[in-house]
Order: sequence, then structure tokens, then C-alpha cells
Amino acid sequence: MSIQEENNQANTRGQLPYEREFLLSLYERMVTIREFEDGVKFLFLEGIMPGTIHQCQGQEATAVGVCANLRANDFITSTFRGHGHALAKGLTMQEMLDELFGATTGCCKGKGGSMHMGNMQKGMIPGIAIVGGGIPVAAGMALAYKMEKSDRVATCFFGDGAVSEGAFHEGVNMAAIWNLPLVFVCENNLYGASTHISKVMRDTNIARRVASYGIEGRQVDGNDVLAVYEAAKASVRQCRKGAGPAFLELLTYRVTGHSRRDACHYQPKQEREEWAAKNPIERFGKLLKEKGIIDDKGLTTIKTRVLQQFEEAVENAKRAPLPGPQDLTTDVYV
Amino acid sequence: MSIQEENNQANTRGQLPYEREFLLSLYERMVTIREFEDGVKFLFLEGIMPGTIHQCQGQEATAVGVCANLRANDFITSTFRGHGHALAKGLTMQEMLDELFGATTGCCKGKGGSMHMGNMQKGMIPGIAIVGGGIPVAAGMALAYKMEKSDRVATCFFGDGAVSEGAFHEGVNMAAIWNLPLVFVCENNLYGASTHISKVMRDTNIARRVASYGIEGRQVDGNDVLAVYEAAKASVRQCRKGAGPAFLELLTYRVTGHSRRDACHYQPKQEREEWAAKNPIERFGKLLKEKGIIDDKGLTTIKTRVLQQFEEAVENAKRAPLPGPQDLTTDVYV
Amino acid sequence: MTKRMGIAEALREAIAEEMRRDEKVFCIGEDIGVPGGWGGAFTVTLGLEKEFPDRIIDTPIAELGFFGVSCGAAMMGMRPIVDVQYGDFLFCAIDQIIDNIAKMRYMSGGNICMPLVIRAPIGATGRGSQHAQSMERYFTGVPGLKVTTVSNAYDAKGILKAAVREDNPIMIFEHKLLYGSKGMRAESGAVDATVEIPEDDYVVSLDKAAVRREGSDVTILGWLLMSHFAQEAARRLTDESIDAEVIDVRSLSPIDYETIGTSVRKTGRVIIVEEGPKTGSVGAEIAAGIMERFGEYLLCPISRVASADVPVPFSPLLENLYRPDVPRIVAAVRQVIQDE
Amino acid sequence: MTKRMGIAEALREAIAEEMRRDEKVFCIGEDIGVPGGWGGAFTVTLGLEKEFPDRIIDTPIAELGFFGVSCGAAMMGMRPIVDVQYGDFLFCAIDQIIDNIAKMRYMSGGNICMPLVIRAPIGATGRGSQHAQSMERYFTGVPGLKVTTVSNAYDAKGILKAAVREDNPIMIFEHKLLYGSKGMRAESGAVDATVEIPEDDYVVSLDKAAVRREGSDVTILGWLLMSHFAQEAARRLTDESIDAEVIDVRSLSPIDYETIGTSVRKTGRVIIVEEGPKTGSVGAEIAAGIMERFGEYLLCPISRVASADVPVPFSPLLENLYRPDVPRIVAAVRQVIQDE
Ligand SMILES: Cc1ncc(C[n+]2csc(CCOP(=O)(O)OP(=O)(O)O)c2C)c(N)n1
Ligand SMILES: Cc1ncc(C[n+]2csc(CCOP(=O)(O)OP(=O)(O)O)c2C)c(N)n1
Ligand SMILES: [Mg+2]
Ligand SMILES: [Mg+2]
Repeated sequence: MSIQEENNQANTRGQLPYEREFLLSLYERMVTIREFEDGVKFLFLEGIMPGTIHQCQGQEATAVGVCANLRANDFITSTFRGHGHALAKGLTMQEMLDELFGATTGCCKGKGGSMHMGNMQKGMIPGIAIVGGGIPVAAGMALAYKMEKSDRVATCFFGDGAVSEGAFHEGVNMAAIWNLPLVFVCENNLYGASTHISKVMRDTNIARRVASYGIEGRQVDGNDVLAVYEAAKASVRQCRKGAGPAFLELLTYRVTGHSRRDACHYQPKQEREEWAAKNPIERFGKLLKEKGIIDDKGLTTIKTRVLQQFEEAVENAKRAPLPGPQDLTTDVYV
Repeated sequence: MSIQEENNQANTRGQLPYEREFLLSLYERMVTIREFEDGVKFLFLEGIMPGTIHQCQGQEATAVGVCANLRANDFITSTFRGHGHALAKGLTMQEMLDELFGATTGCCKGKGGSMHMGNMQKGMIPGIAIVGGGIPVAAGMALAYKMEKSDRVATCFFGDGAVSEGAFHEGVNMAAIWNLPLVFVCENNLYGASTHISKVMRDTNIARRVASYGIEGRQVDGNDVLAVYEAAKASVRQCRKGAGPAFLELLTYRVTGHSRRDACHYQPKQEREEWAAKNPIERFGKLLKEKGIIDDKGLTTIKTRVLQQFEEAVENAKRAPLPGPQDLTTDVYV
Repeated sequence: MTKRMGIAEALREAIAEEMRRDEKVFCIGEDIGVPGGWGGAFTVTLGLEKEFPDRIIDTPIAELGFFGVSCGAAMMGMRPIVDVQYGDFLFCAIDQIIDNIAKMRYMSGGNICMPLVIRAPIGATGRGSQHAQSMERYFTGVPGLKVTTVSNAYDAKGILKAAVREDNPIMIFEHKLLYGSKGMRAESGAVDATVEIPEDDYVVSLDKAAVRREGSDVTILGWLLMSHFAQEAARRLTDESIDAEVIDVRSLSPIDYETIGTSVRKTGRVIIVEEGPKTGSVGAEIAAGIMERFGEYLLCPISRVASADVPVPFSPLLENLYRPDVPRIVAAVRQVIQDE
Repeated sequence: MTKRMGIAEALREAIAEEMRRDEKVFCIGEDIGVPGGWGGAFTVTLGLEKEFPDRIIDTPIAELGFFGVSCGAAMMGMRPIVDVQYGDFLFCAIDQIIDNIAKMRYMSGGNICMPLVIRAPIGATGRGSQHAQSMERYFTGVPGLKVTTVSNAYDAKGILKAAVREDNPIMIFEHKLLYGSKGMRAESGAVDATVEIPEDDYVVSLDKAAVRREGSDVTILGWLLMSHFAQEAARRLTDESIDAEVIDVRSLSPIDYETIGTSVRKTGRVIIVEEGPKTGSVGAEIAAGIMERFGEYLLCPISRVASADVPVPFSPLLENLYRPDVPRIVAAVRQVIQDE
């Protein structure tokens, strides 16, 4: 029985072995990501927000399930598609919206933008938008943890598409040979931009690929937040005790476009429908209800609260202070 | 029974299933490489020859066994350590010595040098001295063969050290997904420069590594020229009929320094001695004698002939025409 | 007969025509020919996979790899057109470009041809600092490469065709704000670069600058988006009775010092406008090159209008400060005219 | 108290002292600490693994990877000294250097420090065109990076120490022909760069040029090997009663225009000497920068002595033609003096 099957069973059988508050916090965090992304998409399409965006609707369970295991000083690396990771790692909607509006109150003072969300106080370096580029960087963070003899753990988020990059290969190998405390989290959403994974790998099992580096890779249902949480928990624990690295392949799907205005015509209709049915938020909500943790009204309350927070944050962001000419040349050097 | 054991048995049992002339040509080619390398090393240490060199004493069987399967228009890629590949692919000692002396009659008109030996008429592009750099290039050559619908095959030589480079990963993967007619030949001599393979791979089995790309990798005794020949024959045939790529890991050892003046103190004495005993030339000579193909006198005749050719070539090279100022700026553009 | 076209369409048409003309020509890159996809990041190859199913090659996300692949294929006689989604990703492939693609011919003593075209979109466009860099500076002057730029649809088509027919490796830089100012992929701040294009086959030279506006007081040099801004600045300067000559430098390697020299001899004043940090810019080379060749004709030091020495900022306000604009060009011209 | 030393030894001593001083400092690179090995390609870290077994990190052959690793470690507070065996291999890692190492601070809005030192040997030395390039041009002016060079042992030690103590990423370029003119790794054509060095701790500024010889007729600017050749040229020119000032530019990003400007105001004539193709050279930036700042003091156009626009050829005869030499510098000086 695979790890996800085991977990699925555990989750539907009897009581859930977690505190209610914890379960609801996972749920609320996922809702926060979804509402943030949907709201931001709307602002973009309305032309209110500048730039471009890469969003993660449908993938909320991966970020939330993994980051629930991390401490503030356990750093993560993320990508161009980093809103979900950021919110899961504790960044606020406000600092992120401010960033998206290019305000000086943004998490990167408006200099980073959508693709480079991060906050060093919260354990997230700016997203690295070069596909695969964050993988060796994460290995370096883990190397630092190892050299300083702390039990900190680095976590590296990346997509299935990144597996083709040389940076993946070099970074994963170094993490392996040096036994670094690093959890690799590959969010396999079947596509790199418009390209299906089957076009770029003969064997599309990424977990199997990493076995060749001497790392055990585990495939996990990435739309089951508790399955992700448990798998990440084991991985993080393994790394904390010096037996890293660990590798998780989280099977999921991006139900939105690759970037703004992508209509996803390259995704078969049936595939989209199948995955829409696996919506990680609905699924977890259903489970929580079945287990009597919360009822429909409770779920609505959460959503309403999140939406309200989002809308407040948007209003604030619209009035947030914008940078001036003097800001152009600061922050280049110490 | 592994392929090399099978071959070893085939080779010592009864008659060898090859024409005498063919066997002797393999032998002479290996002797040519060895004498060329030893002679060149001497010239370098004497200070007669400029630049630097990376030599392949001890690895003669790999180049010769593989290239014996290739046609003139089946291109190979090579590396900074390319003298053996070049001689095996049909370059003459003369054009190579001329090149090493920086003469305009050299195979690259003196512009390439030791690390960039090649001759387009003979199916060898200039050696690529960036570790791993030739691997995607070879994939491109194979892609061209596939697009032109010919049965040509590309062959890519590289070392164990190159396996750590991103270029390896990207190139091997593309060859796999596109089914390219490309024979990868990894000469695993246990070291990348001074670094033992066990320091850079958790699992040092390279053939196993490539399985993750969906390519079958085969480990072969790289000091047994007939084993190499047979393995390469199967690989080349597989590629010619469109069932590529193929991957050979040839187990061998560099019995000389990484580059000029390296005393190899990082190699354990016992390891060196063990491998010295596996000298591919002596070993093949012994087999040929056992099988009655040739006797000691015959072997000596070959060596003497090669040595004489080498010395003649050196004398010519010393008198070969050197480039002048007008040559500096030619050959940059068509 | 002519027809009106934008740069993206013109490039697409050029590619299709060249692929029909010569079966050795093929395209390679990420997401360039996926059915239902976008034809690359900026629609340039959109739909071409239908006519050329075997010659539009979608790659994994592996720039080093597919540039190496293109190098190998070109040496075997193919003629790849390599698409990099954003010019920034050239960094991932630069080893193959500079160490192999550019040098193979020289290293082989002239025995190799490298008929290969690289197309790279550049420019700051609201995407933050890793999808925005002006990459020309890293390749200008690299021996063995030719570097050119396209600032309108006529040039785009003619330069691409000329490049495909050359036996040397050519890099073509395109600007994201010039692909098209309307439709699906239009960007905020896009500039209209559509022009009338002949129906018939034509090529544009790979080593010639284009005088976009004649004038006698000052020479403004620019390329890509900046050549448009320079023209706009020249128009505004007529109000102040300043008559500026505007040259679209186009070819950055080699630089057309003949055309530039003719202008410098006439005006004696030069402004070079460039998107990208000033220090180490292509403009530095052009300035030094002009001084060496035509120093005696200069009435005042050459002045460069370029970006600040900072990574590209995200915030639109900062990005607009980063990108040289018409007022800054106008001001620079006034300065050199007053300075005497 | 002083002692005589070559550049390789001086760097080694500087690294050891800094590692003793601060346990966050570590070295990373290929073959840098293998017992029985060479201490990197040019012996700089030889033996250091004995004193610092956990802080001399040998890597696989994976430049992109270990530069990325260094970037990540630096952000977490470590202070890596990154060794690339040959500067040419920086191309394999340039994405990490320019896109991450240089930009992280800016992208984060000033929340990140990147205390990281990159050491890269450059120069044409009989190895053909992929182990020979002058790489400074690719990094000069990249915002977020500082770029410097070391042309003698005193500078080598003091600059390396200063670099390790900085919170910005610093690239130090070293020249293969200056590591040492004697012993194991001596190269044909090597130049003696040994000098007397204080026993005590000292640093050398990362943004200051050094006047190596005072003179009044012409300013010769160079760095690395060329600063030595420039001094030799100046000595020879005294025979012709030409009094040349020689400045070792040292710091290429930022460029010390104060020191350079003082000299230009005095001499009015400038020669820039550089190994590497002339087009797109660092010298172009220096020439343009001088013209912009001190154009009015120039008595004649700035002249660049650099390599031809070709890849580095192997043949020693061609390589010697490629590398600017003393006679060419002397001739260039004569030219600017005669030209008036
Ligand atoms: C080096 C590099 N190449 C190409 C791109 C353009 N690009 C941005 S996202 C993307 C697809 C990434 O796919 P994947 O890693 O699976 O992540 P996902 O988008 O699915 O989250 C591509 C090709 C890039 N940003 N960096
Ligand atoms: C990209 C790159 N990094 C480093 C080097 C320096 N270098 C030259 S050969 C070598 C070792 C290569 O080892 P391997 O691939 O096993 O080949 P071998 O030398 O054993 O034939 C190294 C590190 C290089 N030439 N290119
Ligand atoms: Mg994906
Ligand atoms: Mg090896």
C-alpha cells in the first residue's frame, strides 16, 4: 500500500489524529491562497495590477501541507509561481499585495514583484524565477545549516519542468553526496508551461529519477493536504536528524493558466475536469465536515473572513506608498 | 553472466571470431595511441612542445574498441583528453603533432591545440574542453542524422567527472526523449581530475544513473578491447536502426597524470598497481599470442613501426610551417 | 504590393518562408510548437508546427542542452533557429554560445560552418529583474558571433531571412514592447512597430545601420525600443529648432561605423541611447569606437543615455525610471548643444 | 617585518588568516582540498584542508551547482570563497552569478547580504581557446557585483582579505602568468609578481586604482598582466624622453575615476591596455567614462591597445600576437604623442 493510500485510509477512518485548531488552520491557509490568487487574477484582468503573474490555484495543499512542518528560520526557496508558498510560509496578504502594487511597503519594497516574493524574517528568500535556479541555492542554505551544526532544514519548491534543467541535476546531486538537511518538494502538475511531462521525460516518474542520486523519492497525492503534511513531516524529521536529503514528488494540477491570460487549450478537457474534481480545498472541507470538525456554516465563515481580509488588504495596497526616484539606486550594495 | 564475462570467455575459448587483420589493426591502433602519448609526454617534459596536455595512457582500448565500429561520416565528440579518440577515429599522428607544434599543417591549423583536436573529414569535431560540453552537442549531431533520415550514428566520449555537470543531464535526457542515434561512451577512469568518483556520486554506478532517463546503460570492461568492440557494435547497430540512444560505461583507469606534471599522489599506490596490471595493450597482445595470431617478434615489429612513424612525424612537425600575423584574424567568420 | 504587419507576424512569416525554401532549416525551443499552446512566449512560431510537424522542435526546459543540440546540428549541416523564451535565459546557455557556437570555426582552423540563428526577446516589461535584462552587452564583440537587433517589422522579416541564409552564428535581439501593440500578447507600454512590408522575398543586411531621420545638429544612436524613443525625441526637438539625426544602429556586431561616421562628421555631436545599465554597456563600445575613428570631428564628449546601474526593478514607477525615455533623451541633446 | 611572496602564496595566506579569524568563511570549488592533490588548479588552497577539514569543500564538476550553493550559503550567513579552476568556466555558472548572487539584495528590497568572494584565473597561456579568456568584460558593470583584479602579491593578500570582510559579492580576477614565475605550476611567459608583504594584517581597498609610476606625458591604464607590461613600456619610453604615468586600474567595478581623473587632467593623453578582444572590452567602458568625465582635458582621442577580435588561438606564435605586448604599448604611446 502506497503512502498516500495509507494516509487516505487513515483520514477517512475514525477520528483524525490532529487538533481541531490545527486542521482548521490548514484549511484556512488553503482558502487564503485560493482567494488571494482568484482575487489577484481579477485585479490583473481588470488591468488594475501591473506586470505578469503565475498562479497556483489547485495546488494549495502542497504549499500548506509542507510549510506546516517548518519553523520561521527554516528557509524555503520558491519560484515564479510563489504566492502560495509565501502565504503558507507566513507572509501576509498585505505585504504581498503591496509588493504586487509596487509599493515600498511590499515584502521586497516593490523591487521584487510577483515572481520574487520573499521575506527573510519569515524564512523565505525571494522567489527565483529561473526554472531550476533555486535548487542549488537551497542546497547551499542546507549546507550552511549543516556547517553551523543547527537542526534547521531547508525546503526547495520547484515544478516538474525544472527536472529537465541542469541546475536540478547538479543541486540534487550535491545535496545527496553531502547529506544535506534539504527537503526537495517537486510539485508535479503535469505541465511545464504548455509542455506535458510526457514530452520531456521518457519515464515520467520523478521519484524514480531521484533514486539514481541515491535519494529515496516518494510520490504523494499533492491534493490531499494531510497526506502532504505527513510525508513532509517525515522528510523534515529525517533531515533534522542529519539523515537528509529527502525528496517528495507531489502529484497535483494547475487549474489556472500558466501565466495571466493563458486559456490552457493544450490541456485536454477531460484531464481538466478530472482534476477539477480533486480540488484540494473542497476535498479537505468535505473531510472536515465528515469528521464533524466543522460544518458548512463554519466553512463559509472562514471563506468570508478571508475574503474580507483580502479586500481590506487590496484597499490598503491601493493607497500604499509608492517608491520615488531616490529608491531606484538603493539596495544594490550594502 | 555479464556482457564482459561472456566476452572474456569467448575470447579465451578456442578461436577468436575475427579476421586476423582486424585484430592486428586494433592492436596497432592501441600501440599507436600509447606511443604517441608517451612520445608527446616526453616532448612536453623536455620543454620542446608548448601548452598543456591531457593524456590517455591506459585507456587505449576504449577509443579503439568503439571507433572500430564507426564510419568516417559518423561523427564523434571528444574532450580535453582527445588524442586517443582522434587517433582511433583516423586522424594521423602527423596532423596531430603538427597541431601540437602549432603549425598551419595541423588538423586545426594550429588554432585548436591539444584540447581541441578534430578533423571534419574524418568525423571528429574539435574536442570540447568544457567538461560535459560535448554531450548536448553530440545529441545535436544525432538529431541532424535523424532529421536527414540517414543511418549515421553520433558517438560522444566523456569521463566519469562529466556526469556531475548539468550538460550531461540535459543532453542525455534529450537524446532519450527524442530516440536519437547516439552512443554515449562514458570512460569511467574513477577520477575527475584529482577527485575520486566516490566523492561526487552517492551511487557510483553510472550505468544505473542513466536508467533513470529511460536508457539502458551497460558497464563494460574498458581495458578489454574486444569487449568494448562488441558492446559498441551492439550499441551502434541499435542506433543505426533507430532504436537509440545507447549508453556504455567503460571501466578503465588513467595511468598517467591528469595533465602534464601531475604526480597522481591522490591515487592509492595499490589501486595504481592493480590497474597497471590490467594494461589493455599487454593484455590484448597476450591474447593474440595465445591464439596464435601473432608472436613476440610480430608484436615488436608493430611497436617498432609505430615508433618509427612517430619519430618521423616529430621531425616533420618540427619543420612544419608556422602561422604568421595574417593567420590571427582568419577563420573567425565564413 | 505590400501588407501591414507587426514584428511577431513578420518573424513568423520569415521563418515559414525560409523553412519552405530550405528543408535544413528548423526551429527549436521551449513551448514553440505545442498544439493549443502559444507559439513560444511571444507567438512568433504560432501554428508553424502544422505545416512543419517534424521541424518545430519543442524542448524540455534545458537551455544549455538545446543550445548545445543546435550547435551540433548546425555542424552537421542543419540550420537551426533557436528560440529562447526570454533573453535572460541566455545565461543558462552562454557556455554553449560563446565556447562552442562562436568558436568552433576558429578552433577547427576554418573547417566548420555554424549556420545558426538565435532569437532572444529582451527589455523591461513589468516582470521583475530576471525576465527583463538587456542582453546585447554580453554578446557584442564576442568573436565568431554576429549580433543584430530588429526594431520594426520590415527589418524583422528581412534580417531574420538574411540570418538564416548566413553560414555564421547570428543573434537577433527583439524587444518585448515591439512585438505588437495590439492583441493577445500586447504589453503595457508597447510601441507600434508595424510597417508596410513587400509581398516579395527580400533580405536586410546584417551589418548596416539605418538612418531613421536626417538632421544636422546632433546624432542620436539607438536600437530596438530606444530607436523609437530617439525618433520621438527628435520630433520634439524640432520645436526648439534642433535638427537631430537618428540612426538605428541595428547591427551591434559588427558595428556599422561607415554610416555612423558619415553622421558624426556632419553633426559633431553624439548621444547614444540604450536600455540597460550604463556601465559596461554596448554604448561604451560605440562611444570608444567613434572616438578612435572620428575623434577629430567631435565638438563635445559623446554622451550616453542609459539605465542606472541597478538590476531591473519591478515597481512600474521604478521601471519607468530605469528605462530611458523621451524626456531624458531630449534633455541630453539640449545638454550637448548648450555645452559649447 | 616583511616577507617576499608570490600571488598564489599570498592568496593562500590571506585565505588561511581569514578562515582563522571568522569561522563563517569557507572555500568551495573543484579539487581544492583533495589530499595528495593540487590545492585547486593553481595551488592557491594547497594544504588548507589539513587545518580546516570541514571548511574546504571539494565539489563535483558542476559550476552552476556550486555557485548556486555558495549563493544559498551566503544568504544564510556563511562567507564562501568560491574557486573556479579557469575563469572560462564562469560561463557555466553565470546564471547564478548574475541572476541570483548579484541581484538578491535588490530583489529583496535590501533585506539580503551576499558576502561571497569569487576567485577566477584568466589569461591566454598555451591552452587553446576554452581555457584562456579574459572574463572581466562579462562582469564589469553588472549591478550588484564588485569586480577587482590582483597584479602583485601585496594586492592579492590585501584585496582578498578586504573582499572576504565585505558584505557584497566580489569577483577577484587573477592572471595565470602572475601566480608565480618559479616552481611546480610556473607557466612559460610567467612574470614575477612577488613583492615584500607585511607580516601584519592589512587590507587593500576594493575600489582604488594604484599609480604604479608617475609621469606627465601620457597615462597608461592596465590591470593584471597588462599593468606589468605597461610599466615595462614606460621604462622603455624614458629612452625617448617620454614620461608615462602608469596606473594599475585594479578595481573594474567600481572604476576609480578619481585617481584616473587626476592623471588625465595632468597628461591629457590616455592609453588603455587590455588582454582580450578589443570590441566590447572593459577598456571601452573606461574610455567612454573618461570622455564623459574629463573629455575637456583630453588632448587626443583615447587609444585602446587590446587583442584582436578573435577567439584565443593555440599556436604560441598566434597567442603572442593575440596578447598585447610591450612593443605594441610603446608604439601606441608614440602614436598619441606624435598625433598632435
Ligand atoms: C531557465 C528558464 N527557462 C524558461 C523559463 C520560462 N518558464 C517559466 S515557468 C516555465 C514552466 C515551468 O514548469 P514547472 O517547473 O513544471 O513549474 P510550473 O509552472 O508547473 O509551476 C517556463 C518554461 C524560465 N523562467 N526559466
Ligand atoms: C566545465 C569545466 N569544469 C572544470 C574543468 C577542469 N577540468 C578539466 S578535466 C577535469 C576532470 C574531468 O574528469 P572526467 O570527466 O572524469 O575526465 P577524465 O579527465 O578522467 O578523462 C576538470 C575538472 C573543465 N575543463 N571544464
Ligand atoms: Mg509544472
Ligand atoms: Mg575521469
